[in-house]
Parts: sequence; structure tokens; C-alpha cells
Amino acid sequence: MGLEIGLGHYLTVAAILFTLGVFGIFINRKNIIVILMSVELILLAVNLNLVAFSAHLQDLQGQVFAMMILTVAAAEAAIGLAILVIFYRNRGSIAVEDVNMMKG
Amino acid sequence: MTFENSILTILTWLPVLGAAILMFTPKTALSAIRWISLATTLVVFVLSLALWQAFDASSAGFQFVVNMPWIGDTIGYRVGVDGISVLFVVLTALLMPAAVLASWDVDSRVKEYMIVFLVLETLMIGVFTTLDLAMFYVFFEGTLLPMFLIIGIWGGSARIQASYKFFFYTFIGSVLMLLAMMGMYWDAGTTDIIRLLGHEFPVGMQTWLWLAFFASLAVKMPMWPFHRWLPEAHVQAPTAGSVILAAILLKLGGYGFLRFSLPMFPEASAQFANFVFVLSVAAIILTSLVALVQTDIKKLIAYSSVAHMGFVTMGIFAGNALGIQGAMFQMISHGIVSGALFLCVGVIYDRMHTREISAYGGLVERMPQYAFAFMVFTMANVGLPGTSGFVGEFLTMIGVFQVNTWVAFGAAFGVIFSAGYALWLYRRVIFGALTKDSLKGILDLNLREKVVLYPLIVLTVVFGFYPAPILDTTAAAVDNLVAQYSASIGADPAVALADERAPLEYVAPAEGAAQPADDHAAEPAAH
Amino acid sequence: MNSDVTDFASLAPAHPEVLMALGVLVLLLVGVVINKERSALVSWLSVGLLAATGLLVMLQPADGVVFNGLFIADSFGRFMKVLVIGGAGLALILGMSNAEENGVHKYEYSVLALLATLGMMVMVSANDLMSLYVGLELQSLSLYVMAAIKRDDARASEAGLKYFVLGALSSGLLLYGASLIYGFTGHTNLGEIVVAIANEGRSIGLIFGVVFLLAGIAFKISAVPFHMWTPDVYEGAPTPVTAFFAMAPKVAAMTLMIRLVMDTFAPITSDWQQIVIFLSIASMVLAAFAAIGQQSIKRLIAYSSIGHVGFALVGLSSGTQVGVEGVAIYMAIYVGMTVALFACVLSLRTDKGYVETIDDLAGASKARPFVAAVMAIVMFSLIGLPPLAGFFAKWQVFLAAIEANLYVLSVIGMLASAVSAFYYLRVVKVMYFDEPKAEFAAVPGELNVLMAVFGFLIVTFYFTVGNPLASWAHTAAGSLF
Amino acid sequence: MTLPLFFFYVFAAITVASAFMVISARNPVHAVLFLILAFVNAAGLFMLAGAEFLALLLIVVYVGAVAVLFLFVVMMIDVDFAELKSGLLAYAPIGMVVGGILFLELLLVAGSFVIAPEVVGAGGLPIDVTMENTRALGQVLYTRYVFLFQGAAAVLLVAMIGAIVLTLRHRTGIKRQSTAAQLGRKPSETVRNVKVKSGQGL
Amino acid sequence: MIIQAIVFLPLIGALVAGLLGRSIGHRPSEFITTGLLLIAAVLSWVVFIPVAFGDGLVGAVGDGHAAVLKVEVMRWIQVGDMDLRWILRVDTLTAVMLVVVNTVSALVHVYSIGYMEEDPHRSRFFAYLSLFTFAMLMLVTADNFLQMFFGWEGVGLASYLLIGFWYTRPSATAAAMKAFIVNRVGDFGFALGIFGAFMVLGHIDFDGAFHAADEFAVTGLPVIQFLAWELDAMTVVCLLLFMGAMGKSAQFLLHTWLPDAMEGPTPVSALIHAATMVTAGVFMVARLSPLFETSPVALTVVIVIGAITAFFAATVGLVQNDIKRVIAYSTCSQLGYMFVALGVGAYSAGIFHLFTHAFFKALLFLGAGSVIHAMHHEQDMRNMGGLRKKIPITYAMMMIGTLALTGVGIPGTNFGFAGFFSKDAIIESAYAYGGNVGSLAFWLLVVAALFTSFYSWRLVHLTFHGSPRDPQHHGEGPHPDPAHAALESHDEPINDSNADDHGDHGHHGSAYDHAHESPNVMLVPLYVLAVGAVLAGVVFYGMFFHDVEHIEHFFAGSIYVDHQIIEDAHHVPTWVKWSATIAMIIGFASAWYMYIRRPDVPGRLAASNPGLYQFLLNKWYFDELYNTIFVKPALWIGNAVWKGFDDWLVDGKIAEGLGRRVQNVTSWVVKLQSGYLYHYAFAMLIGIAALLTWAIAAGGLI
Repeated sequence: MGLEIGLGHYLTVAAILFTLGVFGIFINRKNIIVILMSVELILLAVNLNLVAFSAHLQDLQGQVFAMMILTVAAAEAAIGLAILVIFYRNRGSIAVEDVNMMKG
Repeated sequence: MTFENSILTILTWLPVLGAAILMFTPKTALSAIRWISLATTLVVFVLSLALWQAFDASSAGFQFVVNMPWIGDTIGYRVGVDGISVLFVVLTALLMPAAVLASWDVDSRVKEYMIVFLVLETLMIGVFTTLDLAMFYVFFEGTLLPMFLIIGIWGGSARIQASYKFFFYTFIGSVLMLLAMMGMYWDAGTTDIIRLLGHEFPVGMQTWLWLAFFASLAVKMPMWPFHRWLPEAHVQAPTAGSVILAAILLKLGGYGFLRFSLPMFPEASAQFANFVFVLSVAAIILTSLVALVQTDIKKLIAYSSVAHMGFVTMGIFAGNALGIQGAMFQMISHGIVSGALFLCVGVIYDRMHTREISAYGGLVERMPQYAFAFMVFTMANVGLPGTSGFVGEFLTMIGVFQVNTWVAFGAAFGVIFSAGYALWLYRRVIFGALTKDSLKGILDLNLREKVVLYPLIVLTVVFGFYPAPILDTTAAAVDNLVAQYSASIGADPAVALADERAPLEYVAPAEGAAQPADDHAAEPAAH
Repeated sequence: MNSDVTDFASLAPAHPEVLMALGVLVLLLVGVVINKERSALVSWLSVGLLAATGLLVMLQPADGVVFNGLFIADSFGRFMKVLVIGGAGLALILGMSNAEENGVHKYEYSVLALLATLGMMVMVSANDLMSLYVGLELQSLSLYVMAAIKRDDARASEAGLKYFVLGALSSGLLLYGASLIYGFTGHTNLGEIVVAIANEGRSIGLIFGVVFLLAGIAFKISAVPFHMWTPDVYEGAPTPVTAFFAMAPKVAAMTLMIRLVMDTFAPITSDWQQIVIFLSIASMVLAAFAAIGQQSIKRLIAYSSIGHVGFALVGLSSGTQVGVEGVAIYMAIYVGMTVALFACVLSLRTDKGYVETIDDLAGASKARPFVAAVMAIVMFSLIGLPPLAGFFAKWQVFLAAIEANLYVLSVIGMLASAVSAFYYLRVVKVMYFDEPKAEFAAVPGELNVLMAVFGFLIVTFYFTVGNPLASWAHTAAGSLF
Repeated sequence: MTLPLFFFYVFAAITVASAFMVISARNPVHAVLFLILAFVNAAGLFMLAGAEFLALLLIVVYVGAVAVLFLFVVMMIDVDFAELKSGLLAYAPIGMVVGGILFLELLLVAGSFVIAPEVVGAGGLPIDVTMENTRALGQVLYTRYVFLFQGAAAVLLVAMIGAIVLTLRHRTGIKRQSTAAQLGRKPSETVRNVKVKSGQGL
Repeated sequence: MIIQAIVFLPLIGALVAGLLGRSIGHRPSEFITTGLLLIAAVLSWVVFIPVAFGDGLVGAVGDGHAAVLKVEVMRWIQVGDMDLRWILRVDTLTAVMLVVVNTVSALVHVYSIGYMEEDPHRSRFFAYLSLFTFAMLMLVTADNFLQMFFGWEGVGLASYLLIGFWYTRPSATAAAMKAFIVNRVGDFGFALGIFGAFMVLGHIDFDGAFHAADEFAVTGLPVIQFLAWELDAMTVVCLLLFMGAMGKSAQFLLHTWLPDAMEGPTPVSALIHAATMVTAGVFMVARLSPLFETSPVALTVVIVIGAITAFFAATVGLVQNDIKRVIAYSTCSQLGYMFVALGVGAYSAGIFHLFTHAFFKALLFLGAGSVIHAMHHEQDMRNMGGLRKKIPITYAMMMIGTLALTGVGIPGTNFGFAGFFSKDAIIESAYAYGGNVGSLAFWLLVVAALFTSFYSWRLVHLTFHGSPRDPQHHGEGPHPDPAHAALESHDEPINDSNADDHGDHGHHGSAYDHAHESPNVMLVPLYVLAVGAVLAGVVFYGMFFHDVEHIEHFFAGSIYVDHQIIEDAHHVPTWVKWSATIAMIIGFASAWYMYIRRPDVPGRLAASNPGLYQFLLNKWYFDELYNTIFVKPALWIGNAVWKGFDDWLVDGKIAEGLGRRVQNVTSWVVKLQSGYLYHYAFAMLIGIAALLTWAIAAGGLI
């Protein structure tokens, strides 16, 4: 198995993607769209995990799960972008720094 | 629905019924509101007398018991009174009409005011009648709410801070008690106080339970040094609020000690008795001294309340019949006397709108009847024999003397200091020449004030001369409590009950020095 | 690979969901067809649909697992579903008055609320990580939209944006956890996961999965430190939406939490217990302190809700049946108090619009004595002061914690509740002790009714709903054990 | 190194690198494009794991729809990039620490993965090796997982309603072409004959 | 029934006059109270005469210890084993006290009708007087410690009310307070003594306590742990009880209230500060003689305190200028005598002196009242002089009182005034007691007798002899004593109690010219008392001191009778028997020399010894001392605890400090909620990282 693609490989890649996604969220101060994309990276990491597990366990549920995630994530993206658009309409900006009318 | 099984329920919930009626009374119908409130409280009072009348003082157990499941697994509808609680019910019922009458002239938000007071009455009576641990807490803690509003809405100029302090002091203390109650529930498997009284808590647990209860009860009493909220609350509260606060709410602490700490955690109580003694003596001495230098009448009386509560805690933890009976009596008496004192302050406050001692002087000129009433209560506050204030102080001190002479010695200073601050107050307010122009037109007691104060004078004096009604009522229950307590801590109940003398160390008479005394004693002058 | 869905009758445990789903579609059509000005009709129809669903849940109990193990109906779920449906319906009613001003006048609002409720019902009945996720997302996506539904309002859109971004992040966390659990147990079905865990024992991957999963749910119930969105979203969203947020979604997410930890992760109690205790303490303490500094009523409510989640988690921390019972009761009472609270908040309008800050409430007791009285009662109840309902909630959860010997947690919780009294009292103080500043507008009728009913229930809890609620919660909790 | 492993490393490296670019690119358009790149390579990883249908789905749905939607929005919003501040990295160090810890812990999971042999294939839905991936999924999606299917449908419905309710605007004061109106015009309503006097302008 | 009548008639009078006085008017109040008191007085004699001259107390039952008549009034306090009943206990000692109290009280009532004629609050005054009498009767009829304490404090209350009767005057109210509080200091001890007695003896009814004390003779004396020490139980108890007696009887250290108490109307002084209240301490020690006898230490303390008091008060009395204060210090001094008698074991002698003293001291006070009345409420003797001619009857009565007080009589015979018999009995007993303590007591008493004689005659000389010296009469003439300005004059504003400005009396300016003899209602009581002052000694000498058998028969076990000391006292050397008489003569002679013969001597004497003079004039600076070591520190501590502990520490630092900490935490927490998305996400991620770490660390997975 040593030279085969191990589960660990997938999990590591997923972990890197997840971390990058996480990092992208709070290191980013420019643009909310990038944050949304970071979230997509996280979801991608999850899917990668699921697929890897599915393959490793010889079990289809992981793939079904990943499919659901893909579907829902698409819906989520639609709504997220819609909200982003109205925010932009209201504020004329999508800079992260500007999203702080409310605090305390 | 016999008298036996319904009287306590009726007593407890009748005031709320009155409040409900008030809720549907138009708020402009002031006199209707007042009369409904008065009628409610009077009916409750009459019923409480009927309760007392029907109460069998010779039985140590609970009477008029109702015990039904109520909410979930824990809380049951359990009511009943024993010799310790029945008097508090009567006291509460007695003072509520006085409080309502004292509030006759309240003119802002009268409807809410009366509703709040009636709700408070239900909660207070509930504390004393309930036999369910959780419901005890419900009532005990529930009193915070109306009192907070009373101080905060109808209080004086610094009312907000006072009400906050009142709330937080008592609330923080009692949340710990709540946890202890839960622990008790799990250990004993019930919240039924009757069964809890028969349950033996592990000694290690008792310590914690005792401390948790202490946190709440000590603040409520209030014991020194947890008393700081009291002067402020008293000063700011409206007259009736002060009356109820001093007369009833402070007693919740003492009642809690008697109902829970002593019988349920006897080992811990014995272990902490000295601690309580120290705080009690500190209360008696230090707060008396503080009272001595007050310039505000209500504050002075409030501090004196703290000192008097010191006698109560001291008596309770003396753990013998004398001390506990004394503490009981002291609580009842203080309920009447301090309530009356605050009513007295209210009388002149209504007229002059100041509580500064220096604003008064020579009132006896214009207000001889008031001076008389105030004198009686001042003397009762001093603990003069012939007033109810004396019996409690005396019994607690004699009780504690048997246990710890230091404590009795310290407490006896209270005898001196109380005379100091009370008479100093009286002298500055009532005596002297009436020279202040503002006081020249002040009027003596009107009919309403007489109706409130005179019965209290009678009670103060009657109980001073003839304390038996109170002592007899409590005797059986207290003896039972003392017997159990002594048995639990391994003391000889006979000693605590003073049936036999405490074993004294007898030494052989020394040669010489003791000899003449023996000679004298040996020849009694029989005739 | 056949489905067990053979006929409609076999779906009996899921009938309420089916009814709800079909109803939503019908209402959507109705909304599209009818004139815009009559969107109130859709609102009332939605309430009717919710009521019907709720009745169906209560009156036609059918326990069982359907949809090939994806869906479970038990008495615990029923209890919580009633709360969810009730909370949703009441929140809709709360939003009826001045819908235009609040920006919730579109019929889509009702439809989204119903879809969110459907999602919550799925969550409550979820018996599989996948149905859990789908239900959660159905709910969340609807809520994101609802938060921003007043689309011309900058604050609302900011609220929606924040909610969405953080919600998506939390979904990511939750999914990551779900994937790990799947990977380490080989199952997505909760019933099989528990068997797998029991057989294989703990491992880092599994524990991580649990942590991630619980973190994702903690976000939904806004437990600290996953609470950050709450104050901002509560403040920014239209008040009726906030009311909606404060009730049903919390109940649903809490149900999930309970089901997961009590059932699925029962073999590793000591592991999740630590996490729940941490969440609980952090929530209680932080909320107590943070709320003191608030000026905005809605932010105050937000922190209050965070704190209450902390208290509910105290019960859960015990990991016992009494604890679950306590949480169930807590959530029920919490919903009741929240309804009354929002009814009050929505009743207090000055000529300048809704009351925003606490100081605006000054003297409300004189101008609107009834509203102020109910509000005060609610505040005292939220403190947990007897003899109001809120006390019983606290009593139950702390009782459980004490039973489980969680003394430190209990003491911290109690002290936090003492600190929290500070800000609740401030509201009472401002209403009752301060002098009035503004005139208040008339109170809509349905709000008066809500205030009266729930105020009455809070005050007379021990005589009215106390015992039925306790025994029902007892039954409900029993079904998990 | 086997071929699959080689491809794995290729796809993985590109995926990670483009993911990094997604979060670090200054221009959001570039970020979206990198996202697409990451997705495509992830699809390759899926493929390597035998999830063919999912790999295609990723490309079709994600690249084809979601990423394009992103791109669309980025373009529509037309952010003035000059105004966007460059990333303030004040929180970077502590962010690194937290991110690092998280990453290490996740690696711990990846590294510690031990699974009992008997679990393999004992899952809730073992893969039937005789059936191709797409068919297998198709067989369960509408039967066993009909509930999820319907649920996902509801989610999409929400997305639809949400997107519409949030962004659809009926703007007033905008001229629109109305074919019916154009066709329905009658000369009598639109044409007027005017007598023009000679020598005069209109 | 007769006993109840004696005790409760005054109470009825007090209630009627006090509660109904306003409605029924002054005159009826006066008559009712006075009439009831007179009945009670007569009944007292009815009880007493069989005791003194017949077969003993009528209806008494011998219970092996004493012949006692007990009348149960009601059940009182029953707690545990403490079963207290309200019982009127009458034995010989009580009978004597009943006579003393009721007789003097009745006479004072009668006298007050005249004296208080112009006062607008007369009915209140009479109510107080009757209340006081009732309290004193309760005290003397006590059957247990608590009952005694009851009367004890009742007396304190009544004296408080009476001293503060003229409440508009700050000095009066201050004096009233002082009296009450100083008495309370004594009560502090008394109360502790009762507690101790209960603990040691197991009973606080007298019979039980005495029996228990008797048993110590068999079982040995117990020891108790009191405070930090192991002490002889009975000594502790007796000393504590004696502390109460010191307070009530104004003994050294607790005497400061007595002179100030002269702020009350003069009849009050006569009643409560001469004949009755202050004798309560003496009565108590006598009543508890079986207990005191078990503790020699306590008795020694009693002797020493008594002797010091006798001496100390006499020295202060030498230089006082207020006519009532002189008599007050005299009282204080005489009480010292009584305690010496008790201490040496001659209880009967002490009671004897109490008995005789009641008559002549009341006579002196009422006489002084008559003088003050005549002088229109002038009390400063330096403003008097030569009144002999103006008020001859008063003069005569005062002379009798003075003769009785100074103890004029011929030793070895039955000729002498009342004070002669009783005082000499004490001095002889003191000598007979022997030892250092006995000698000290003896010499201090003899010197005190000398001083007594001196100040008594000084009083007579300054008041009645010589020439008038009131300012208007004599201009700003030289005063016989310096430091006049330092002393305030204590006028009694009988008819203008509403206003404090009593300087504008219409007739103040020429007090001497307007001086007039008092009306008969005031003089008749003087006559009665004069009879007592003359005869009380000679008639009752036998019962109280002369013959041991007689004494035992008379007292019938109500007090402890020490045969030895009485026998010894009768056999002291002759010089001892004459010592008091000689001291008296020297005192008289020097007074005559200094105030009649050479009126300039006192001034020069005072001027040459200013330190001593000021020391005496300021009563050994006790008030200042107490003010410095007790009052001021108490107030300081009160203030310190209030401001420092309560307000600053508990409230400011802890309670509100906690509030401020909460605010600090709040503002910090609120800052965390920055409004920025990335902070929120950051918090979540830190949270998840922390939870992960915690989960695996605490779960033991790494």
C-alpha cells in the first residue's frame, strides 16, 4: 500500500484546504467575496474527506453525502451572493472593514 | 375542604385574590383600592388568628398539613405549620393591615402599590406555611421582587441604588442556597421538609449545605458584615416598605436558620456556632455603636435592627431551649417593635418630609400622643422589661451564657449601647424645646395613625408582661428541635433543655479561704 | 436499494413534515397568485398551517423511524417540534402588526419562515448526519434570507451578510466534523454510529469529529464562542425576524445537540461533557457581562438569549434524563418568555418608530402600564426569580447539574445569573423608576392578547402549565433513554 | 511512484496552490479563477478516489454554475480595486498560530487514522463493485435517499425564493420594450395628418 | 389581697393619671394617685406592724429557710426548665422596704401637690411618680431574679422620665439619659449575674437559688469558665450582681448619674434619689445575702467600694454650691455606708441605715425643695442666706434632718436621732470586721462622718444663717466660694416649661424679699418625715442591730444574719463608739467656724489650694474621664466602623467595587464584539482550536 494513494494523503490535502479556507476568512480584510470563496474551499475540503472515506471504507454514503453538500453549497452560494448584492446596493462597498455598523 | 386542610391555603392565597380584584379595579377609584386592600389584609389577619386559635400548642409536629404532588417529580403542594412558623404567619397578617393603613396617603400608582403589597403578603405567608423545599425557595426569593419594586418605585431620592443593593445582596446569597437545596433533594430524594427533617445528611455534606444556607440567610437577617444593604434599603423604602422589611423580611433569615440549618445540619451548626457567635457579637456591639452616630432616623433604627438580629442568631446557635425560644420571641417582638418604629418615623416623615434627626426636636410639645407611642417603642427597642423587647434579649443571653460566656458578655454590651442610641434619638427628636419654625404647626397623630399604632403599643406591653402566649406556642416545637439537635451533636439533651444542671467542675473547698464561706452557708437562718 | 416508502400511511411519523411541505408549496402559489396588498392573508394561512401541523404532531402521535433510517419520530422530538412550531407561529403573529414598517410584509417572508420551520422539523427528527445537514441548511438558508429581508435597510443587509458568512463557516465546521465521524465509524446513521462507537471506542478522529460537529451546532444555538453573530444579527434584522430567530431555531438546534450527545455520543459522555460544560460556562458568563454594557434592547435580548442557552446547557451537561428533561422545560419556558418579551418590544412604539434603546423605555410604566408590567414580569422571569416561570426552568437544569455533581458549574452558573440580573433589572428600572420622555403609540390587538396570555402563564406557571409541562417533558426525555 | 499517485500529487499540489491563491489574490476576479482551478483539480482527486459522478458534478455544478456566479457578481459589483485596502496583517501572527494549531491537529487525525479491517465494507451502504458509480448513486438517490432528495429540493427552493426576494426589483421610470403594445398600435392613434403651409416651417 | 393592693394601687394610679390625665384634669389625677398611694402606704404599715411588733408576718409560711408570704400573680416565662412565675414575695425585708417606699412615696405625692402646683404637666408628673413607686414595689416584692430585674429597670425607666420631666431643658434630658445609661452599665453586670446565677445555681427564683447555694456548703464551691478564666463561680456571680447594685445605688465609678439627676423636680429627688431607687442596690445585696455569703471576695469588694464611695462622695459634697447636689452627694456617701455594712456581714445594720436614711434624707430633700420653692426656684446656696427668719418651719425641719444625718446622739445611751443609731452601728461593725479591709473601711467612714457633718452644717449655715446674699439683694457682693461663674445655676422652671428662658421670672430679682413659707400640703409631709427622722432609730434599733436574737426573729430568715459580727460590733472599744460622734462634732465646729464665725476662710482656703478645690468641685473629674475613655471612643469607633468599615470597605470597596469590576469586565467584553466579521470568525476558530486541544488533552488522547 505504501506507494498507493493512502487515505492519509487525502486527509492531509483536505486539512490543508480546510486550513487555507479558515485562514482566508480572517486574514482577509479586503473583500467579502473572497470570504465566500474561502467557505467554498472549506466545503471542498469536506467533500474531499467524504470521498476519501467513501473510497477507503468502500461505502457509498460518503458520496451521497458529498452530493448533498454540493447541492446545498450551490444554493448557499446563490443566497450568499444575493445578500452580498443587496449589501452592496445599500452600502456601495463590499470591503470587509465596512461591514461594521453594528458592534458592541 | 375542611378548616384543617384549607386554612393555610386560603391564608396564603387570599391576598393574591385581593390583588387580582384590584387589577380589575379602575385605577382612579382610589378609595375603593385602599379599602379592598385593607379588607383583604384584615380578613387574612382574622383568619390567621383563627389559625392560631386552632393551633394545638402541645404538639411539636406540623399541623394543618396538606401534602399533594404538584409539579414534576420534585415540587409538591405541601403546607403545614408548627410552633415555629405559626407565629410568623400571625405576625405577617398582623402587620399587613398596618402597612396598608400606613400607606393610605400614598398617591402615586396606588393600584400597583397595593397589588405589590398584597402579592408580597402571599409570598411572606407562603414562606412560613410551605413545607416544600423548592416552594420555600420560591416564596423566600419571591419576596425580592415586590420589595425591589416597592423600594425602587415608591422610595426616596436614592432609591435606585438602594433597591439594587437590596436585590443583589439577597439574590447572590440565595442562589447558593438554591444549589444547596438541590443537593439536599438528591441526597434525601424529596423536597418534603417533613421528611427532610428526619433525614440525616452526611456530615461532610452538611458543612457545605450549611455554608450555602448561611450565605443566603445571613444576608437576609442581616448578619454583620452582610448588613450594609439594610440601612440603605430602609432609608429609601417608603414607610410601609420599611415596616414590612424590618418586621417580616428580616425574619425570613432567622426562620430559615431554625427550619433548616439547625435541625437539618446539626453537626455543621455546632461546628459553625462559634463563627456565628462572633458575627452576632460583632453585630450587637459594632452596629450599635454605628447606630449611635447616625444622623438619619431610619438609618439609626435600621442599624439597631441589625444589632437586634444579632441576638436572634446568637440565641438560635446557642442551641438550647432558652436561646431558641428567646430568638423566636425576639423575632416576633422585633417584628412588632421595629415595624412600629418605622411607622412612627413615617408619621413625622409624612408631615415634614425629612428623616434628618436634626430637623426635629421638641415634638412632645405638639405631639404628646406621638411622643408617648414613640417612647413605648423606643423603650421596647432598648429592651426594657415590661416591653416585648426585653424577653427575647434576656432569654437569648441567658441561653447563650450557658454555652459561651464570652458571647453573653459581649452581647450584654448591647444592653448598654441600645439604651445609648435609642435614648439619644428620642432626646433629639422628641425632647427639647420646640424652636424650629417648621415644626410649629405639626399635628399630633390622626385617627388612622392611632388605629395603627395603639394596638401595637398594647401588644408590645402585653407581650412584655405576659410572654406566655408566644412562648407556649413555640415551646413544644422548640423543645423537639432542641432535643433532636442535641442528640445529633452528641450533647445531652437534658442539659440543653436545662432539666438538669450543666456539669460544673466541682473543686474541693480549699482550706482557709473557702472555709468561712462554708461556715456561713452551713447555718441557714431558719426560723 | 429499495425505499421503505411504500405508501402514504407508512409515512405516518413524518406526516406533519409532509403536510408542512405541501402546505408551503400551496402557500407559495397562493402568494404568487394573489394581490400583493393581501400578503397578510398568506401570513394568517401560514399561522393556520403551523397550527394544523402542530395539532397533527400533538394529536396523532406516531413513533418510529422512516425514510430508511433518515428520520425518527419520538416523543422527545414531538415535544420539541411543538415548541418549534409554536415558536414559529407566534413569531409570525408577532410580525403581523406594522409588517410594512418592519419590512416583513412580503408573502415570501411567511413562506420562508415556513420553509425554515420545515427545516427545523427535519432537524428535530434527524436520525442521520445527512438529514441533519439538509434540515439544518434548509433552516439556515431561510434564516439568512429572512435576516436580510428588509433589503433596503443597510443594517438588515449587514445582519444578513454577517449571519450568512459566519453561518457558512459554521456549516463548514459541522460538515468537517460529520465527515470525520463518518470516516471513523463508517456510518452516517445516528443509530449505527452509536453502535460503532460503542464497539470501537474513542479515537482522536472521532473526538475531533464530535468537537467540530458540536461547534457547528453551538453556532446555531449561539453558544459562546460561536455566538458572535447573535448580537449583530438580532440588532440588524427586523424585530419580528429577531423574534423568530430567538425562538424556533434555538429549540431545533438544541434538540439536535441533545439528540447527538445523549444518544449518539452516549458512549463517550465524558468527552462531550467537557465541551458542553465549556460552552455552558462561557455562554453564561460572557452573556452576563456583555449584556450589561448594552444600550440597544435587541442586543440586550441577544445576549440574554446567549446566556439562556448557557443555562440550558447546564442541564445538558449532566448527561442524565433529568438534565434532558430540564433542558426541554427550559426551552419551553424560554420560548414562552421570549414571545412575551417580543410582544412587549413590538408594542412599544413612539411617534419616531420602534423603541430602540433601553433608555427609550423610560417611564413606559406610566404611559403603557400593561405593557410595562408584562415586560417587567418577563424580565424578572428571565432572571429566574421565583415565583415566575423562569425560576422553574433554572430549578430543573441546575437540579440535574447537582445530581451529576457538577458543583463548580452550578456555582458559576448561579453567580452568572446573579450578574445577569443586573441588566434585566435595568430594564425594569428604566421603565418604572425613571420619568417618561416620549409618547407611546397604541398597542395592536394581537400583541395585547399575546402579552396577556404569556404574562399570565409566566405568573401562574405553577398553577397552570407547570405540572403538565413537567410531566410531558418527563415523557419526552424518557424516550431518549 | 505509480501513475495514480503521481496524478494525485499533481492534482493535490495544484489544488492547494490555487486555493492559496484564492485567499491571497488581490484581484477578486483572479481569486475566482483560481477557485475554478482548485475545483477542477479537486475533481481530478475525486476521480482518483473513484467518485466519478461527483467529479463531474463538481465541474458541472461548481465550475459551471457556482464559480461563474461568483465571477458574475464580482464583475457586476465592479469593485473599485484601488479603494480596497491591502490586507492588514496585524492579526496574521496570531492567525498563523491558531491556523497552525488547527492544521497540526487535523494532521494528527490524518496521521492517526487507523481503521479496523472489518469495518471496511461494513458501512451502511457498501459499494457494489459490479456497478458503476453513477448508476449506484442513481439507484439510491430516489429510493433510499428520497428524503434527502426532497430536502435538497426544498433547499434549492429556498435559494430560489431567497435570491428573488432579495434582488428582484421592479424599477419604476425605466423604459421597456413591449412587443404587444408595439404590434397593437393603430395608425389612427399614432398618425396625424397635418396641413403644412408652404414657406413656413413646422 | 392586701399585698396585691399595695403593689398594684400605684400602677392603677399611674395608668389613670398617665392615660386619662388629659381628660380628667390635673387635680383629679393628683388626688387619685395620691389617694391610692396613701392607701398603699397605710396597708404597708398594716403589713409591717405585726412583723415589727407582733408575731411576724401575717400569712407567712416558713419553708425552712425563711418565713415568706407568696402571692402568685400569674404564670410568666416558661422555657425549658426555667419556670418563672410572677409571685409577690413578702418577708420581713420586703415589709421594711414596702414601708419605706410607700411611706416616702405617699408623702412625696402629697408634697408634690403643693410643689408642682404651677406646672402645666402635673398629671403626667404624678403618673410618673406612681409608676416609679410601682416599679420599686415590683423590685422589692420580687420572688426571682428576673422579677427583680423587671422592677430594677422599671425604676430606671421611671427615673429617666422623672429626671427628664422638664424636657425642654437640654440639661434635664441629658441627665435623664445619663441616669438611664449609667444604670444600664450596672444592669449589664446585673444581667450577666442573673445568667451566671442561673447557670451556677440552676434556678433564678430566690428560694431555689438559696437552696442551691446552701448545698455548696456540702458539695463545695463550683468553678466556672468565665471568659478566659477559671473562676470561683459564686464570686463571679456575686460580683456581677454587685455591679448592678453599684449602678443603681450610685456607688463609686457608677455614681456619676446621681448628682446630674438633680435636674428633676425636687420631689423626684426626694423620692427616687434619696429614699427608694438608690436603695435598690442595697436591698438587692441584702436580699441575696445567702449568695454573697458564699463569696468572701465579693464581700470584700462590696466593703471597699462602699467605703470609697462614702469617702469620695463626702469630699465632693464639701464644696458643692447647689443645695440639692450637696444632699445628693450626701446620699451617695450614705449609700456607701450601707454597703460597708452589707459587706462586713451586718446586713441588718445596712438595712437599718437604709430605713432611717429614707426618713431623714427625704426630709432633707423635701426641706430643700421647700427652700427652693420659697426662693422661687433658686438652688444656689451662695444666693441664699438668712432664710431662717423667712421660713422658720422649713428651717426647723431641715435642722432635724441635718441632726439625723450627721448622727447626733450620745453613744451608749438610747438618746439620738435616727442616723446616729444606724450609722454608728455600721462604723462599729466595720471596726469589728477587722483586718486591713475593716480598718480601711472604718477610717474612711469616720472621716466621711466628719465631712458629712461639715457639709451638712455648711448647707444649713449658708442657707438659713448669716445674711441674705442673693444678687439683687446684695448687688454683686462677694461670694463665699470662688469659681461662681463656672457653675450654672439650676433653676427649676416649674411654670414655664414650654420656654427655656427662665431668666425673666417676675420675682426673680428679689428672691429673698419674696421668700415665703410653703403651704401646708408641703409642710405636713415634712412633719411626718421629721417624726421618722427623730424616732426611727431609737424605736427600731433593737430589731435591726441591738440584739441578735431579736434580729433573727425580726428578719425571720429573709436576710442572712451573722451573729459574730454583731456581737463583735457591740463590744468594740469605747473610742470606736465615740469616734463617729467626735468626727461629727469636729465637722460641726469647723463648719461653724468657716461659715458663721469667719466667712472669709473658705474663699482663702480654696484660693490657696486651687488644685484640690477644683478637683473636688469637679467631682474628681469623673465626668471628664468617662467622657474621654468611654463616650468619645465609643463615638469614634461608631464613626470609624460606619464610615470606614461599612461605607468605605464593605460598600465602596467590596459591593460597589465589585460592581465596578463588573463594569470593567463588561467594557472589555463589549470591545471584543468589534463588529468586524473577521474578528467573529477568528473567535470561532480560536474557540474550535481551543476546544479541540482541550478535548484531546483532557480526554487523554495525546
